[in-house]
Parts: sequence; C-alpha cells; structure tokens
Amino acid sequence: METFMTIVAGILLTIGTYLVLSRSLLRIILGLSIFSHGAHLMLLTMAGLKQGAAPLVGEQTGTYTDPLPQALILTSIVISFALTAFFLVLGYRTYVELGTDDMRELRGENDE
Amino acid sequence: MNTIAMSEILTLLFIFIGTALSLLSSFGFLRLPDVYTRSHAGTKSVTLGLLSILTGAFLYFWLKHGVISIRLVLGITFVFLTAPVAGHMIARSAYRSGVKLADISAADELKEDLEKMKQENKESLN
Amino acid sequence: MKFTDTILQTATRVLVMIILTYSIYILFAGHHNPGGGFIGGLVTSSALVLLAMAYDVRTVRQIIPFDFKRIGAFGVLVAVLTGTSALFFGEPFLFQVFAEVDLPLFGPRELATAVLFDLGVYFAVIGTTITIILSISEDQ
Amino acid sequence: MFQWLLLLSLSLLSLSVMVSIYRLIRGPSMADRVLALDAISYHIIGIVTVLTVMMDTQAYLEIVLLIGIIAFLGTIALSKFVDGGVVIEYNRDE
Amino acid sequence: MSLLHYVILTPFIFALTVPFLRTYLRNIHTGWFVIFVPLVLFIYFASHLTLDIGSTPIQHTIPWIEKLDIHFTVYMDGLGLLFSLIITGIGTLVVLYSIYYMSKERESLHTFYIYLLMFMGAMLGVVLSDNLMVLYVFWELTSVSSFLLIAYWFQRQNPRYGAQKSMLITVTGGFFMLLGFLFLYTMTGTFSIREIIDSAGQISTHPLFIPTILLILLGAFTKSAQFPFHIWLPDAMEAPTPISAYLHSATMVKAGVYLVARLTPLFGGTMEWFWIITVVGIITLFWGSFMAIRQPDLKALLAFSTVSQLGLIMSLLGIGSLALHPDQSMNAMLFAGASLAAIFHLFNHSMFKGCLFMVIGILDHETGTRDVRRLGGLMSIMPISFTLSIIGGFSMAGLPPFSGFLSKEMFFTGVLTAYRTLESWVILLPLAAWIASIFTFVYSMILIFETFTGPLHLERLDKKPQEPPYGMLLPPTILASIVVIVFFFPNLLSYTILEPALRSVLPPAMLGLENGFEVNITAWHGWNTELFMTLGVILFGILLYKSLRHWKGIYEWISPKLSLNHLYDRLLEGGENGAYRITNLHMTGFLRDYLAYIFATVIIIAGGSLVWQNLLTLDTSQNAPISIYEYVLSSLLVITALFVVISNSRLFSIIAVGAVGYMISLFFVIFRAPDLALTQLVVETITTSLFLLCFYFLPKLRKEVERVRLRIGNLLIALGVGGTLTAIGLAAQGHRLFEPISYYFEESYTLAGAMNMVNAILVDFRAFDTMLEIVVLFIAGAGVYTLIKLRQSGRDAK
Amino acid sequence: MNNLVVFPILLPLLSGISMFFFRDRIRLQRKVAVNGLLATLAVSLILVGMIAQNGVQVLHIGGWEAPFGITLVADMFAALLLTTASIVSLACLIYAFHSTDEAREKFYTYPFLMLLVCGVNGSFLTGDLFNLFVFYEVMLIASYVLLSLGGSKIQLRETIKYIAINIVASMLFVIAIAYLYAVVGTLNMAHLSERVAEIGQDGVITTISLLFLLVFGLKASLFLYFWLPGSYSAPPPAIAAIFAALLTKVGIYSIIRMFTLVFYHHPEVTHTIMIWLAALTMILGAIGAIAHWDVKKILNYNVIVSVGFIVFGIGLSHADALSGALFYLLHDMIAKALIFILGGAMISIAGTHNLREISGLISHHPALGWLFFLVALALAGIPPLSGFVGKVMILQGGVEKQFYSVVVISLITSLMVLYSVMKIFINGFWGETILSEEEEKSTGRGILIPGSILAALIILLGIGADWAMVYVEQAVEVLVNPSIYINAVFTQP
Repeated sequence: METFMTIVAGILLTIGTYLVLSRSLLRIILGLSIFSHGAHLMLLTMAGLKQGAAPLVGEQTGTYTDPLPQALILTSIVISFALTAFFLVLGYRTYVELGTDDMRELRGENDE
Repeated sequence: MNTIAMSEILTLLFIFIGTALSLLSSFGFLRLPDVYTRSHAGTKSVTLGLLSILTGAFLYFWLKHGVISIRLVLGITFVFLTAPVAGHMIARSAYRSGVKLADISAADELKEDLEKMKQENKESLN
Repeated sequence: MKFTDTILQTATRVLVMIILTYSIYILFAGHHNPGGGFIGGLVTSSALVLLAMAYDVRTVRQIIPFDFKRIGAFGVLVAVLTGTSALFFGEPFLFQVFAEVDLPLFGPRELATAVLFDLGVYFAVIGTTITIILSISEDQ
Repeated sequence: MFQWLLLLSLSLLSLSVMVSIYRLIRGPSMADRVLALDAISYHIIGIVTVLTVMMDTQAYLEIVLLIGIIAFLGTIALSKFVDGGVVIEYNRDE
Repeated sequence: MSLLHYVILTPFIFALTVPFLRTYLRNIHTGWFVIFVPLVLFIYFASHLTLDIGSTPIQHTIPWIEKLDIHFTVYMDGLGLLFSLIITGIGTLVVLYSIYYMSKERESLHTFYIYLLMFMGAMLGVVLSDNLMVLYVFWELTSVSSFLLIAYWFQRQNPRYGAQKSMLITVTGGFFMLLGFLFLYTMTGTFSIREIIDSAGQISTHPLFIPTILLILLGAFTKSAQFPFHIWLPDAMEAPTPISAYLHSATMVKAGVYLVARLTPLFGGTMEWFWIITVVGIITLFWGSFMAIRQPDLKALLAFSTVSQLGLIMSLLGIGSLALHPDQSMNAMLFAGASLAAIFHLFNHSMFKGCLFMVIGILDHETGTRDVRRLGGLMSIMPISFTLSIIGGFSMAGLPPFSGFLSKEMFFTGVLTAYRTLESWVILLPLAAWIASIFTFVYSMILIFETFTGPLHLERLDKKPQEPPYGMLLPPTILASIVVIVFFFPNLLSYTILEPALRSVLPPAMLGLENGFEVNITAWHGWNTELFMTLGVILFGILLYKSLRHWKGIYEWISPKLSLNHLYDRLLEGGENGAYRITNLHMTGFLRDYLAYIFATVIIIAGGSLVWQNLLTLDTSQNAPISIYEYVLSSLLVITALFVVISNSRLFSIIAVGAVGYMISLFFVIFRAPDLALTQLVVETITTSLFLLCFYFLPKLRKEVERVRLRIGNLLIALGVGGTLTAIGLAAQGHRLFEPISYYFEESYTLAGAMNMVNAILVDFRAFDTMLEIVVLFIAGAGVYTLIKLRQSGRDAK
Repeated sequence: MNNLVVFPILLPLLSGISMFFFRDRIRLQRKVAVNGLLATLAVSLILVGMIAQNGVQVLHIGGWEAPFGITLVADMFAALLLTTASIVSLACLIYAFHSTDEAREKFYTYPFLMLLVCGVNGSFLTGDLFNLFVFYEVMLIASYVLLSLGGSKIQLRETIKYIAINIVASMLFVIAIAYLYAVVGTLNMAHLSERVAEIGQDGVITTISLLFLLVFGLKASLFLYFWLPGSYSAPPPAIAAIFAALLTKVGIYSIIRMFTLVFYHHPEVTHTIMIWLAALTMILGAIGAIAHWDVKKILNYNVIVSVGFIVFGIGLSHADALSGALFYLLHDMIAKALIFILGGAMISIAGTHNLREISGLISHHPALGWLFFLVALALAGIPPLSGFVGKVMILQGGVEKQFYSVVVISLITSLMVLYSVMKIFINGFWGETILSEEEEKSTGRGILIPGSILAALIILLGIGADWAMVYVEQAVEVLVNPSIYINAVFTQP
C-alpha cells in the first residue's frame, strides 16, 4: 500500500509540476494545488498507512495510526489554503489590472 | 440468532438496498437523454439510496453498540432537506442557461415565461 | 433579470441554523472527536456563505455588523493571549491546563484552556474566510 | 462475510462514482457536470458511511454531515455560477 | 598605544576636524592648518635619523583582532623611516604648494584636505605596519583615497573615468595580494612580517610558494604601475597637480616598491622573484620612457616617465635580490649595490619628480594649459620655473651635476652586474636599460626645451603667463636644491638613510655580514662602461631629440586598437555587454523558465545523489494490503488529475481539481485520518468556490499552443521531478530506522485531557504551530483584503 | 525553561496583530511598531547576555518535553541574528515612515512588517523542523502581502512569480520533512541530530539533506535565485530593504543550522555541493550585478553574490570559516539594509532607477552620497569596514581547505561587486548635477537616522571586530559541537 501510494503521490507531483510549468496562470495555481495534494499524500504515506485505528483514544484496537503526520498535514493544508487563496486573488487582480493571465505576457521588460 | 448477527444482517440489507439504488441511478444517469431527466436520477434515487445507507449505519451502531448517533440523524435530516433544493437549483440553472430539452420531451411549460422574462430584460436594458 | 430564490431562501433559514449548531458542536467536540476550532470555523463560515449566496452580501453585513478582519485579529489575539497568560503563572508559553469541572447544567465536563485556544482559532478562521470571500464578492 | 459484503458494497459504490465521473467528463452541459458532482458527493457520503461500518468506528461520522453540507453549498454555488456567473451578489435589489 | 601609533593615526584624527575648520574659519585657507600635520610628523621622523635605526628598529604592538592574529604592530626600521620621511616631507611641501594652487573660494577645500590627510595616514600605515593584514588595510585605504582624489573634480567625465580605472586596477591587485598574504599565513602561521621573514627558509619548498610570489607581486605591480598595469597612472593625472606630485609620483606608487623591498628578505633568494621583478621592471622602464615621448600633455609625459622610473627601481630591486641567492654569495656585494641604487634612486626620483610636477603645475596654473604644442619660449617670462625644470629634468635624464646622475650610474652598474654574473643573453637587460635611458633623455629634453625655449605664442595660451607667487615656488625650489646638494654630498644620505634602509632590504645577517654595509657613493668611478653608456645616452639622446620630427611617425604604427588602454576599455564594455547577454539569457522573466531551472536542479542534485549512491530500492515487505476499491479510487484520482492537464475548460479544470481534493480526503478516511478528511473537505470546498469567484472574469483557457519542444521539455521535467521524489520516497520508506516519536501522543488523554490525539497535538502538544498557522491564515485574509481594496480606494480617491 | 526566549516572536506578533484594531491611527501604529521592535531588540540583547553567561537558553513550549513538543532554542548564533535583525528592521521601519505613502500605511504596512519580523525571528529561534516550516510560511506570506501591497502592475506581476516559486519550495520542504520523518521518525532538531548521528547519516539521509539544501537554497537564493532580482525590484524601498536584509538570511540561517547540527557527517558530499553551488551563485550574481544600469537591479544581484559568499564559508565546514561566515552574515544584514535604504532614497530623489538618468546627487545630498560610498566599500570587503573580517576568515578557510579556485572566484566576484556599486556611486552621485533641489521628486529625508545607525554599526563591526568576535566565537562553538545544543535541549526541564 505504501509503495503504491508513494507512486500515486509521485504521479500527483508529476502532474502538478507539469501544470506549474504551463503558461496560463490558472493552470499554475491549479498545478500548485495538485502539487500540494501530492505533498500531503506523500507525508501521510511516509508515516505508514493503516497501521492501526484512527488516532482517537478509546478506539477498540490497541494500536493507532501515527497522529503526528496528520497534525502536520492539517497545518500544511491550512497553510496551503491560505497561500492558494491569496495567490488566486492576486491572479484575479492581475487579470483585472493587466488584462492577461498568460505568464508569457507577464515577463516584464528587461530595462524596467 | 443473536442481536449482533441480526444487526449485521439488517445493516447489510439497508446498505445493499442503498448501494443498489445508487448504482441503478448512476446507470440512469448514464442512459437518460437530457439533463432534466438525468436530474431525477441524479438527485432522487441517489438521495434515497444514501438515506438507506445512512439508516443502515444508524441501525448498526444502535443495535450493535447501543449508541443513538445524533450525527447520523442530523446527517439524514440534512440530506433529506437539501437534496431537493439542490436538485431544484441545478435544474433551474440548466434551464436558464439554455440547455435544450431532449427531443422526446412532451412539453416545455416554462418556455413562455422565459421568453417574457428575456423580453422584459431587453427593454429594461434599453 | 431577477429571479426570486424563494425555495433556496426558505431552505437556507433552516439549514443555516442546523449548520451553525453543528459547527458549535464540532468546535467543542474537537477535543475528543474529530473536529476542532479550525473545522468549526470553516463550517460556520460556510453557513455565512450560504446566507450570502441565498441573499446577498449586504444582508450578511446587516446580520453580522462586525468588521470580519477584526474578528480574525481578535481570534489570533485570543489564541496568543491564551498562550501568554501561562507566563503570569510562571509556566512556559502556551502551557495548557485541564480539569474535570462539575458544571450545573452539563454535568461533569472537562474544561481545558485548550478549548479557549481553539476558540481563538475558530474566530480567526471565521474572520479570515469571510473577509476573503466578502472582499472578492464586493469587488465584482 | 460481513466485511466481505461491505467490501462488495464499497466496490459497487466506487463503480457508481466512476460512472458519475464519466458523466462529469462527458457533460455535455455544465448543468450535467454539476449534477454529476452532486451525485458523486452523495456516493462519497455512502462510501464513508460504509467505511465507518466496516471499520466499526464512529470517527468518520462527522464527515458524513460535513460532506452533506459541502455538497449542498457546492451545488448551490456551481448552479448559481452556471446560471449567471455571479455566485454572491453584493446587493440583490440593484 | 605607542607614540608611533598616534603618529599614524594623527592624520586621520585631524581629518575629522577639517570640516569644522571649513565652517568656522572660512577666511583662512584650510591648508595653513593642515600643513602642521605633516610638518610635525616630519620633524618627529627626522629626529629618528640620529638614532641607529638600522640596527634597533622601533616596534610596538597593540592587539586589534586577536582571533585572526591581526595586531596593530608598528615597526620602524630604516626602510620605513626613509618612506615616512618622504611621505611627510613631500607631504609638507605639497600642502604648502596646494595653498597657492587650490583656490579657497572656488574649491571645496575641506574634502580635498580630508582625502589628503586620509591618504597620508594610510600611507604611513602601509610603511610602518609589521602586520600584513594591517598593511593591507592601509594599502586599500590608499587606493580609496587616491580614488577620491583623482575624482576630486567629479563633475567632469575624465576624472571619474580615471578614478574608476585606478581603483579597479589597484584594488584588483590588492585583493590578490590579500590572497597572497593568506597563503603566507597558511605557510607560516603568522601575519607578522618579522616572523614571516624569520621563517623564510622553511617556506621556499611549499607548493604555494610560487603562487604566493605571483599574487603578492600582482598587488605590488598594480600599485606601482608596472607594465601592463601602468595604464591607470596616466589617467590618474586628472587629479589636481599637488596630488599628482604627491600620490602619483612620490608616495603611493612607491608602495609597491616598498612591498617588494620589504619582502625581499623573504623571497629574495629565488630565481623566480628575480626574473619576474627584473623583467617586468625593465619592460616597464622601456615602455614608459618610449611612450612618454609621444605625450603632448606634460602631465601625461611625467606620468609615463614615472611609470618608467618605477620600472627602473623595480628592476634594481629584482637584481639586488640576487644577493640573497645561495649560488651568488660571492657576488653578494655587487648585487647589494643594485639594491642600494634602488633605494637611492627611489629617493632621488621623489625629489626631482616632485619638483617637476610642481613646475608643471605652475605652468598649468599660470598659462592655463599643459599642452606642449601650445607652450614655448616661457624662459624669459618664468626664469625661476625654467631653472627648476632644468634641475629636475637633467636629474631625470641622469646628467651631472644632479643626483639622478649618481643613481643612474649605479643602475647601469646593476644591470651590467646581472649580465656579467648570469648567462650571456642577459645582455638584453643592459641593452634595454640603455635604450630606455636614451628615451628618458629625449623626453626630459622635450619637457624642458619645448616649453621654455623656442617661439612664444601668447595667443595660444588662456592666460598671460607670469612667475607665480613665491609660496608656490618655494616647494619645488627646496626639492631642486636637495637634488643638487645630494649630488655633491651623497654621503650625507649614506649613513643616515640609505644604509639603514638597505639593512632592511638585505639583512646583513642573511648575507653573512657582521657589521652591515659600507655605503659610499661617489660621482667619479673612472672611465668605466657605465660612464661610456651615459655618454652614449647623451650623444644618441641629442641626436634623437633633434631628429624627433622625422621618427615620431613610428608611434602612428602602433594602432590604438592594440593599446592596453583600448584593451581595458573593451574589457569593461565587453564585460558589461557580455554580462548583460548572459543575464538576459537565463533571467528571462518567464516564470516557466525559472521553475524549469529549479526543478532541473532538484532532479540533478537529488536524483543524481540517488543514482550515485545507488539508492533506487523497493521494499514492499512492511506494506499494508491494498483493496480493490483503493485501486479504483487511486486510478480515479490520477485520471481526474490528468484531465486537468488535458481540459480546455476553465470551469472543468477547477472542478476536477476540487474532485482531486475530495478524493484525497477520501483517502484520508481510508488511512484513518478523520480530522484530515474533515479539514480537507471543507478547505477544498472553499478553495473551489474561491476559484469560481475569482475566475469568472478570466478568459477561456486557451489550448496551450506551446511549441512541441517546450512541451516535451515540460513533460520531461515533470516526469523527472515526479520520478525523483517518488524514488526518494520509496527509498525512505523502505528505510525506517527509528520508531517515530508518536507513541507519546497516545497518552494524550492523561497528558492533555483529550481523546482526539490529532486535536491534542494541534491545540496542546504543538499548539505553537497552530497559533502560527492561524497567523498565516489571518495574514492571507488581510492580504486579500488589501489586494482588493487598496486599488479600489485609490480609484475612489481619484 | 526560559520564557524570555519566546518574546522576540511574541512582541512583534502582538504588536502587529493589535495594529489591526486601529487601522486609521497611523501615528499610533508607528509608535506601537517602534516600541515593539525596540522591546524586541532589548529582549534580544538580554538574551545575548544570558547566553554568554549561562549557555544555550531553551523553552519547551507548553511544557512538553523535548522531542514531543515544540522547543525554542536560543543559542548565541540565533541571539546574534535576532539582535541584528531587530536593529535592521528598526532602521527599515524608521525609513518606512518617510518613504511609505499614506494609502499603504493605512493598508497595514506596519502590521505586515511586524508579522514578517515575527516570522524571521521565529525561524531563528525554533528548534523544531516543522515549526521552522511554519515560521517560514509566516514570514513568506507576510512578504507576499508586502510585495503586492499597493497593487501596481509591476508589483502584481513580480509577486506572482515570487509566490509560485515559493509555494513550490514550501511544498518541497514539506516533502523533505516527510522523507526525514519516515527515516528518522522525529522532528525536533536536537533529536534529529542525535538519531542521525547514531546511524551515521547514510545515503538516504544524505539525499534527503540535499533536498533540504535545495529548499533552503531557494529561500536563501543559493543558486536558485531566479525569483530574486525581479521581485525585489517591485516593492517600495523600505520593504525592499527589509527583504534584502532578512529574507535570504533566514534561508542561510537554516542551511547553517541544519548542516552543522544534523547533516554534518558527510561534508565531502553535501558541503562540496554547497560550495560549488555557492561558486555558481557568486559568478552568476556578479555577472548580473555588472550587467545592469538599473540601481535596483544592481543592488538585487548584489544580494545574490553575498549569499554565495556566505554559503561558501559554510560549505568549508571549518570552524574559522564558519565564524567568518557568521560574521559576514551579520555584516551583510546591516550593509544590505543600508544600501537598499540608500538606493531607495536615491531613486525617490531622482524619480528614476535608470542609472543613466541619475547624476550628481552628491551636491545636494552629501550625507546620502558618503553613506553610500561607505557601504559600497563595506560590501566589497574593503578594510577596515565590517565586510573585511568575515571575508578574510572565509578566504582563509578556503585556502586552508584548498578550494583555491573558489577563493579566486570569490575575490573576482567581490571585485565585480565593487565595480557595480561604484558604478552607482560614480554615475549617480558624481557628475554634473542635473536636478536642482526644486526639481527633485523627494527630499530624501528620513535616511539620516537609520542610515547613520547602520553606518555606525558597519564601522564598529569592522574596527571593533575583536569585540564582536567574542560572541561569534561562542556561536560557532555551539555550531561545531552539536552536543552542546543537544544537551541544552534535553537537560533543561
């Protein structure tokens, strides 16, 4: 399962990377979103999967899944949410202000 | 037959009814000709299937562990309340965004109203 | 072209109450069940978003006449000050205490300063989310 | 046996999700896709519920209601988006 | 702090008071106050002349940066004293001269004197420091103050150009010299020149020895304007003339000479040292004298002459260093003579060149030009200046009865010695020296006779010329008289200055001498080769001078494109253009390129490390089992994500990404993470709705009409990144070496009163993270608000 | 336990957040900001004193013992950086009072600035890897907002690139943490150090460490500097100054911390790569610096060069070179802040950042000109200013470790740095004065106080290097002996 999920996370990272490299700002933001999903999945996978019950004390089984990576991912999710939100609005403002979402047109002149 | 086995059977029964409904509705979803007909499959039977599954789970926890799960009851209520509203909103948006009815449809009762509305809209713009 | 969303608005009135109750539950249940301030805050925000979608931004502003940025800042302050208060007792920053308290109505409950901290998170999340959504909506 | 049957149910529900995803991709109209999304979310609630029974834990029951709320919100938002593009109006009466 | 420390610091301290002088005593020329600094210091140094400084140097240490073994150690021996005397003596005269030269009304005198004092202190620091690092500190300070002084008239283009050039070249040398010093430190473990010289024997076999020589000489050569680094000196002539007289002929350019002399005991015995210095010196001598002839600007002529004379001194030091060579011990005294000549000529050069510069300054000041083609026949109007220039010029040409004759003769002896003791092809050395001397003669004659004799064209001059005030004539007169006096009584210097200085260059102990040298300079050595060479110089010199018009054309053969100046300009310009091109090549401003570079680096370094360390492993033994629905869900996840790539519909991509998020949350459910699933669900919803809110306005996603090559490139990069990260992941999880620390959190109920471990971690164990996380969220919210509102309010205001 | 350790984080945080409640009272905001930073400075100085006396100060947040909770560790290294960062940000803040327009002030410039400082200080103090990530994000998101604050076209455009690259970097950071957690199973740096030392840093860990190097390198603009020149040109001068002084330095700090505390076992791999990346950074940065005739661009590329130089010092893994790198780090924070403040003042006076259109500023602004000259020399490492000592120590380390080529590269690049900043001085300050005092776009006031404070520090750090060296030595002692750090974390209750 872990191996499999690592590969799945890797595929997500690949897709995210590919999207991030494209020209459209929206695709870039979407790509970053997918990239961070991949990262979170990777973090969860790295800690070991399905090793026990959900980390709630009182669950019947004696062993629990490692709760620490879950807390980390939670933090990371919130942070990437904040980043995505800001980035999105930035993209929106850029479009309103500069009239394009094509990164090629957002290069900026060299002598500015 | 003890209560546990009974609860399991009951649960399975409900869950399988739900699963079957869901699966059926998805095939309906696949097969039906236009968005308005599909919306029936997409909202009504799926909702029923889901409610059945939820009831199954509720019965499972009730009968097996003796726990009356408020969350599940709340969930059932919520799904029950929201599903029709959602279905209504989708169908309405589909109609207003100009999705055509399938050729086999018998009547379009809202057509006149929509035309009138569009007319008014034009006038108010002018 | 105006369409009245009577169905939606009617449903919303009921649903918002359900969602808000649920969010409060999730906020306080977080210590023992999945949930917590963050999710609670987000759920509350979604109730407000539902309100905004069914009605409009102005209505939401009328219902909750606060500056949401300040609510957010207030939440952060609550969280930070919860941590800081430990300093006055000579404990390390963010030292949390919990105790079994016999409350008059609820029976024996566990009270933890962590809940206060979670409350800060809750407000910060509401403030931020609604600020973001309303800012964008108002711009259009 | 119980577990096995639940697994079967899960697989069938996954199949439903797949079918709905076909609709999501095919369209043809935007409303179809919203509809598909709505259906998917209900399927997912079903999956989570079955998983809850399968793992014999109440830990995921919060998710059931939450997906419900979210699915509803999402459907409303998307259908408003499809409808007029504006999801949240500043002032309806204008 | 000893007195000597204060002596070095006095100019700096006094410099701080200069702005106040300028503010409160405007009516008196600032120079009248400043002049006391060099004067008092000169008297102080002169008082040491009576002591036997050669055998008992003064040495004091105060710690500065002890950790780096940098101590502010002052050390005054004969060499230091000689330089100090020149610095303060000529300094006094230059300040006196500047009082008349620099107008107190028009010029910003305070900056001038601040720079001048700063330079003076720095120069004293260079020649009196025992610690290489402290020496370096002062060395760079001289470069800086020279930079400031050259660009004193910074409104004009040429001074700025000259200043930049001099700084670039000298600082380059300085930096590499610093590296040389660090090499020395590595070899000897100390920065103290004394201690390094004491360990001279041990380091000559060190592999860094030759690089050290090269690096240090690079510093010395750039500072002393040796070929091919001499090009900055003519451009430095844009400085006010007192500065040219002081820095660029008498003192600063001699810092390199000082360094070579100072380090001769250390490196002197090696052939590399001898060859590099001698050859570079001779080439500089030759080239400088050759180029001086063509200069129409008198100051440029003097600049090239300075270059050439510095080459002369340098080559003498090179030859003299052979005295320390173990194979040449029987000729040691002969070579020592060359070193003596170097020191003697250094002294003489400071005198006559200072004098000449001041005379040129007078000419410039009185006529408004220094162009030799416009000048002429000034003899009758400015007789005193004429006399002074004859004394200086003849001394420079090496004619009797002036001091230059003596040192020139000794120079010939030196090069002849080198020829006689080494191989026969070394005859090139005396030959080059002799030809260079002829050129020297020629340009000296140009300097004197083209300006003062011949027809006078008053109409070509900006001003009506007249003798300057006596105050202005006094400094060159003093220098000129020293030139004459030294010729007749050279041994006045022998015991007081030259001999102690020579002891520092060639320590008698190293030569196996008990009592040091007998320095005895005489004008008459009989009819020897040197005298015939001098006669030849005069003969051919006069011939060449008279026929100047006929052979001057050869300068035209030298294409300006081949000149070093041109090379320097091209280097700067080309460097700048090339740099611009290189920068533009990779700094395209296109986000895709930047990200591609970053990802490529990740692939190369992290992936490279994986491959190189052979870590591509797969260990599935600890894996949990997989169920069918998990396969289905994963493939759905991947397919949905792939559709984002393919899709052209904005809305559909957004929804698909949302779907990916939901499926991730489903995985969270499967992997027993209810809190995560909850959070992911809500967050995903809100993100998706934000996408919808923001991107309503955006145009339809265009089909990416990228070039195929670019797309393949992107694909490869993406696969590379994904592959690398997956591979590391696989390697890492087949490689669990330790039990995670999480067992602790299973006690969350007893420790934190929480059944939900994840929540306990979030609000208690790692509440700090959560606190900051909401800070992040809050900042993002406020940021969104500012993003949207700030422009709006700006619009409203309009 | 020492609660004082949390104050450098808490004070800017509280003052920053509280300012959201009085948005329109700018004067009050200024007061709060200045007092907050002054208090931070005071706390940092007290910390320096305490550490000098009693060794490393540790705070287990929430009272949770070391590997389980989050630990804040203030060793001398962190405390020195805190002190410098406080001074620098104070100077930039004071300059911001004069150079920021009212609209920006009303839109929370000062709160965001304080939160940025909070993130920076936290990154210096934290002893937990994931917490470091969180602090990074606090710092970064504050920097995003500050960068885009005002919403001019160039700001929007450059912020997009900046954010995109940084999000990628952040996610790589998370992934790297994931790998490390999988292998070693802990997050606390001291614990990491122990565990990694126990198994002697095998190949997998080395690979992960390289990933960390790249992540930190992205933040520090070590070789992966592509985002820097553009984005630092966008914001107002005071903000650019604080960015230049602090942001990249946090990346450098992290490199130093992680590669002296945890990943120090295979310097022949990790540190060699570091050195060559540093060399490339120096070369490319210097090339960029001499290429441009744009004041902002020149200064931005200079930031890159110095990063390369410092990392070179780190990569030598030699105690003396490390002290040099530390010293140079402190110097660079101050000097970069100063030169950016001055450059900003220059641009605001002349109304353009094209160097060909600026000329002769020194006649009306001598103080500005001479401060610029001073800091230009300091940047090139001309003695006896602050850049010299660090430079000599790093070069000496390079010579001893026989990295001659890199030593020569760093010398050549410091020449190019000198050329580039002197180009600004010669062309911008010297030459004909083309603007009369009336024509100037701004008075350039407001640089005097921050400028002279920073300039005084530059001179003091150069001449009084011996005094500063005592503290730097103490800092390096902890860095070369990880056991001091580990013991402090695990023994203090």
